[in-house]
Amino acid sequence: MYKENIYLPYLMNIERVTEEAPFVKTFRLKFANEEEGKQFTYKTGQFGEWSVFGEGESTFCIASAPTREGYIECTFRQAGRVTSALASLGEGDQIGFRGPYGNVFPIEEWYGKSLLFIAGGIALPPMRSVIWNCLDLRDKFKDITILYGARAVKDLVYKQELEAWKNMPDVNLHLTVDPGGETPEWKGEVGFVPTILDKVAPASKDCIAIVCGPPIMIKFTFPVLEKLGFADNMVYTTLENRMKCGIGKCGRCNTGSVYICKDGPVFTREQLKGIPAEY
Amino acid sequence: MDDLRKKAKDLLESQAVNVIIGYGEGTSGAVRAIFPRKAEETDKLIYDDRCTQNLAVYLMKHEIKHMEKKGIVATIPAMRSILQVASEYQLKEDELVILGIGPDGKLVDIPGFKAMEDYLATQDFGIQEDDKAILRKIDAMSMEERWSFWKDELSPCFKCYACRAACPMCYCTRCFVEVNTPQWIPISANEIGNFEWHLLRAMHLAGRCINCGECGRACPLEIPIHLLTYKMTEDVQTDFGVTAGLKADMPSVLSTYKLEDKETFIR
Amino acid sequence: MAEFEPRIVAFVCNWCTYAGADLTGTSRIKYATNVRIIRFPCTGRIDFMLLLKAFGNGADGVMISGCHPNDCHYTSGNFHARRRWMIFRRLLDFAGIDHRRIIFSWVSAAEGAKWAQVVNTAVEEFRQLGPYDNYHAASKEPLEREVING
Amino acid sequence: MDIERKLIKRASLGKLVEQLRAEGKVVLAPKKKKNVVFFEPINTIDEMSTDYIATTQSPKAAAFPKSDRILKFENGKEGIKFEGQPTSVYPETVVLGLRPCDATGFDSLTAIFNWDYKDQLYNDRLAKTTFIGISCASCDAYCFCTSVKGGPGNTHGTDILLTAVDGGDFLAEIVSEKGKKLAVSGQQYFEADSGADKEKFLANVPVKFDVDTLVPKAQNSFESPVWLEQSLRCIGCGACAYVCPTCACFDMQDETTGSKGQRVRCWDSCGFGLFTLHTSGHNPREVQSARWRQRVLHKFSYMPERLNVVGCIGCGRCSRACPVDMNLSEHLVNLAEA
Repeated sequence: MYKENIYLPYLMNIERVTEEAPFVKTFRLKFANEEEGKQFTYKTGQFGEWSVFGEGESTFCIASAPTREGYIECTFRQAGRVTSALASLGEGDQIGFRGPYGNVFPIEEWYGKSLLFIAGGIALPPMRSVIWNCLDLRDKFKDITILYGARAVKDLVYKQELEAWKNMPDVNLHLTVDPGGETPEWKGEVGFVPTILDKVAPASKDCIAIVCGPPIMIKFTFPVLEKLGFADNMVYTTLENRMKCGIGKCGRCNTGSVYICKDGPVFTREQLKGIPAEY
Repeated sequence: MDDLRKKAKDLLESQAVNVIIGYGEGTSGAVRAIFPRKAEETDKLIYDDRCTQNLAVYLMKHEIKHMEKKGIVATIPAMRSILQVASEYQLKEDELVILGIGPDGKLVDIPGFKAMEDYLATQDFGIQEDDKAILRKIDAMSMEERWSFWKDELSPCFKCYACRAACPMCYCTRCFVEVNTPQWIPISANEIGNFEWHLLRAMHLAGRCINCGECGRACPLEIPIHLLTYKMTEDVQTDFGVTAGLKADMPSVLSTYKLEDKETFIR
Repeated sequence: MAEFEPRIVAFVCNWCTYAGADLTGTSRIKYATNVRIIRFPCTGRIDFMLLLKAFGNGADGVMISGCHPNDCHYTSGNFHARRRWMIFRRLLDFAGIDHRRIIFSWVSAAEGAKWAQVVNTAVEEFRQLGPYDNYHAASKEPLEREVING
Repeated sequence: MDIERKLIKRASLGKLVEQLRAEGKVVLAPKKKKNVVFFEPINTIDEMSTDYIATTQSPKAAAFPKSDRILKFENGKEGIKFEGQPTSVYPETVVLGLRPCDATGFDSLTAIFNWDYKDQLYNDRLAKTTFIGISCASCDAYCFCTSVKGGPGNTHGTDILLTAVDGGDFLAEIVSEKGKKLAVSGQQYFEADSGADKEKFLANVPVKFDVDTLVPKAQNSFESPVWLEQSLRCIGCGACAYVCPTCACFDMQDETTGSKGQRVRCWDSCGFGLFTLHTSGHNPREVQSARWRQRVLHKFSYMPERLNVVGCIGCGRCSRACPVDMNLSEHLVNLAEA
């Protein structure tokens, strides 16, 4: 007999709610049961099933860095049934969390190298976990470059953290918004992420690129990286597909024989080239 | 059958259509839908008594919709489905060539929607006698008996949605059971959820169902769900004098009204 | 034994019956307290699904009320609703769902007294019919059976 | 464990059922309603139908019901309380009359439900279930168990396998510890083996394709045009998946009344258009051909590759249930010969 019901979530208390952008919020969460919190560990890149009791579960990444202990965070956009219910909650409310699931960004393998983060829109949250994790281990890496773009200035998430990264002398931050999305005060770039990447042209020598964004952005970013000399095994991304269980049973997230929930969500471009594109 | 094959062949050869939606031999004596796209494949087309599936359902299917010009082997229920769906602005006349099949199994010349309307006007298409008999039997039951009858019939339903998939009129890309903010109908197949699903599906077909019976035939558990919509077509006929699927420009029964609509129950 | 008090949900339109019910109150007309009123913009907006939901959530009776014909705030919402109810009522009957537990009425903003009378009559009728046990039993703990039988 | 052969008379089988019921066990057996055969609880053997090739509905619900509670919750003033479904309430169950292919189907389910994370709901139900199979004396055109390494008299997966022999009595093969336990508790009903030749009483199920050839072909067929060709007539319902003894795809849903509710796992099908739809509107399997491919390849490519088991037992239920004659074995033959 198996003792544990693998679908039972942890009960989490919402400690803080941050409005990041229109319809985008970040929750800081603490375990309602402290003991569970002490035993809980995760690594950057992993995801979970977040639930509002009565509405169901939704899949997204853990947006905080494992180097920051005592809480976890998630950032979500209000879109469907569960995220709309989540958005209606506030500090002191409780939600469910199952996880961590999936594989991780192999940060240890990157020690001694430069890092290039490329993110678009609401895809910064999975990246933010990696970025803070790496920044907390800053002396292990050479140059750190962050290129982040959104449709419009108002859609940029983590505005305070963007400010913080801008002020870090050892971080190169490039922000961009799509043409037409700029405001009169906007001091960053204007243009699509691949265009700006081409313009910034970071050196590919000993550099790991981590890319996350909407499919269209990824599609046009990969060729630019190739042009800049990034080998396929130096380019990482994190995929998402619809999931219910998160643990390889419900049958939704596979792309060919690869299960995004178990084999992913983190893949190198080299790995992606070997699997069908059902994502 | 030779007429049918010849006409289908001509249509494909002259590129008047890109595909023919028709019947062919299936497995173990069954008949299945086939989709000849080359002239030589039209030899596989058949038509006989076993060909009961309402092929109009495929006109709404994504892959086939995008084949643009289509020929369709249309029995009377399929013709009615086509007119009904056309009246809901889901079909264009010039994308379709009808290979009409009359009640005698012979090819009928149906050059367009108008001709189809005229042809249908000459045809007789009531509810089949055996189904009618069950309807009258249910009518004669007491309310409690009807409740038990349907509870018993609907209880095995596991919501495979074959009834919906087989219906030419169920073409919504997002059905009301899939609308989830809020979740109206339970996803799990439970007793009351099954009632809600089947009753509301029937309501969504009010004044639109053309009594082809595909929903009941498709059900792998032999639940006679077609009786619900059959009953309703009778009611629509009684109350509003309207029969679905006879005109390509008929306004929908439930999105129109008449001042003189007569009811007896509003206080 | 105390008399059975039916639980009633009333779906009413904002412009006529809701205002009418308001008038019942301001006119100090007493009427049965079994009704929970839910206000809609128009009877045309009252989806038939809601009736089943009301029964599924424990109602013994449902009332639906809106503007008299030709009085609809949106011109024709009540005419559309009327057609829908004509069909739906017959369908419910065919499915063995007790249509006597759904009472329709036209009550205008001026008919405070009529609202009281309609409700009182409805309560009396529902009381005669008793609790809607078979529908409630079917909606209760829908999974218990599956859990036991495996 | 060595298989022990016994004989059980038809009348004794009825008494065995009565004893099992008296012990408080749920006995699920094929029951016929019109032309449809379900596994349903029976009290006496008279309720059981013997007139079926394969039941319409597979016996998978014994361990994986169409709707199953995961947890219950309550939103209260002091926050949310929830508790997982206690599995101790699951009844001891005997499934009587399943086919040898059906019993094998639990291998596929077990492989999925125990892939790294062990699914308690499924395992606890299965642990409480004993399978008394009945060999197939006949088959129809849809059967292809012998093409996927099964057979009409295979004992694998059953706890006791009955084969109707001369005179209507049953040869009872006691296959597992569970079977032995049941046979011991009902020992008065089991008699000495009459030595009947079992093979003589089994259906002859023709081999349609070689699964060892098929699997590698399936693994290289992702881009093949056959998927569109085969699936044009598929209307995208879930009938095949819902009658399938090995389909395990599920959905998880919350159902609430007032402040109380439950989280439920219910069957789902990869054939449904919205199965993989993202909230953004993007759908990785936009068209039916991609969904049909998923269904076939999941069973014949992905499961063999990842879980070391073919996800099909050749019962033919999907093809019998299909409203548009999507015949699986025919398509597999196509694929194997392609």
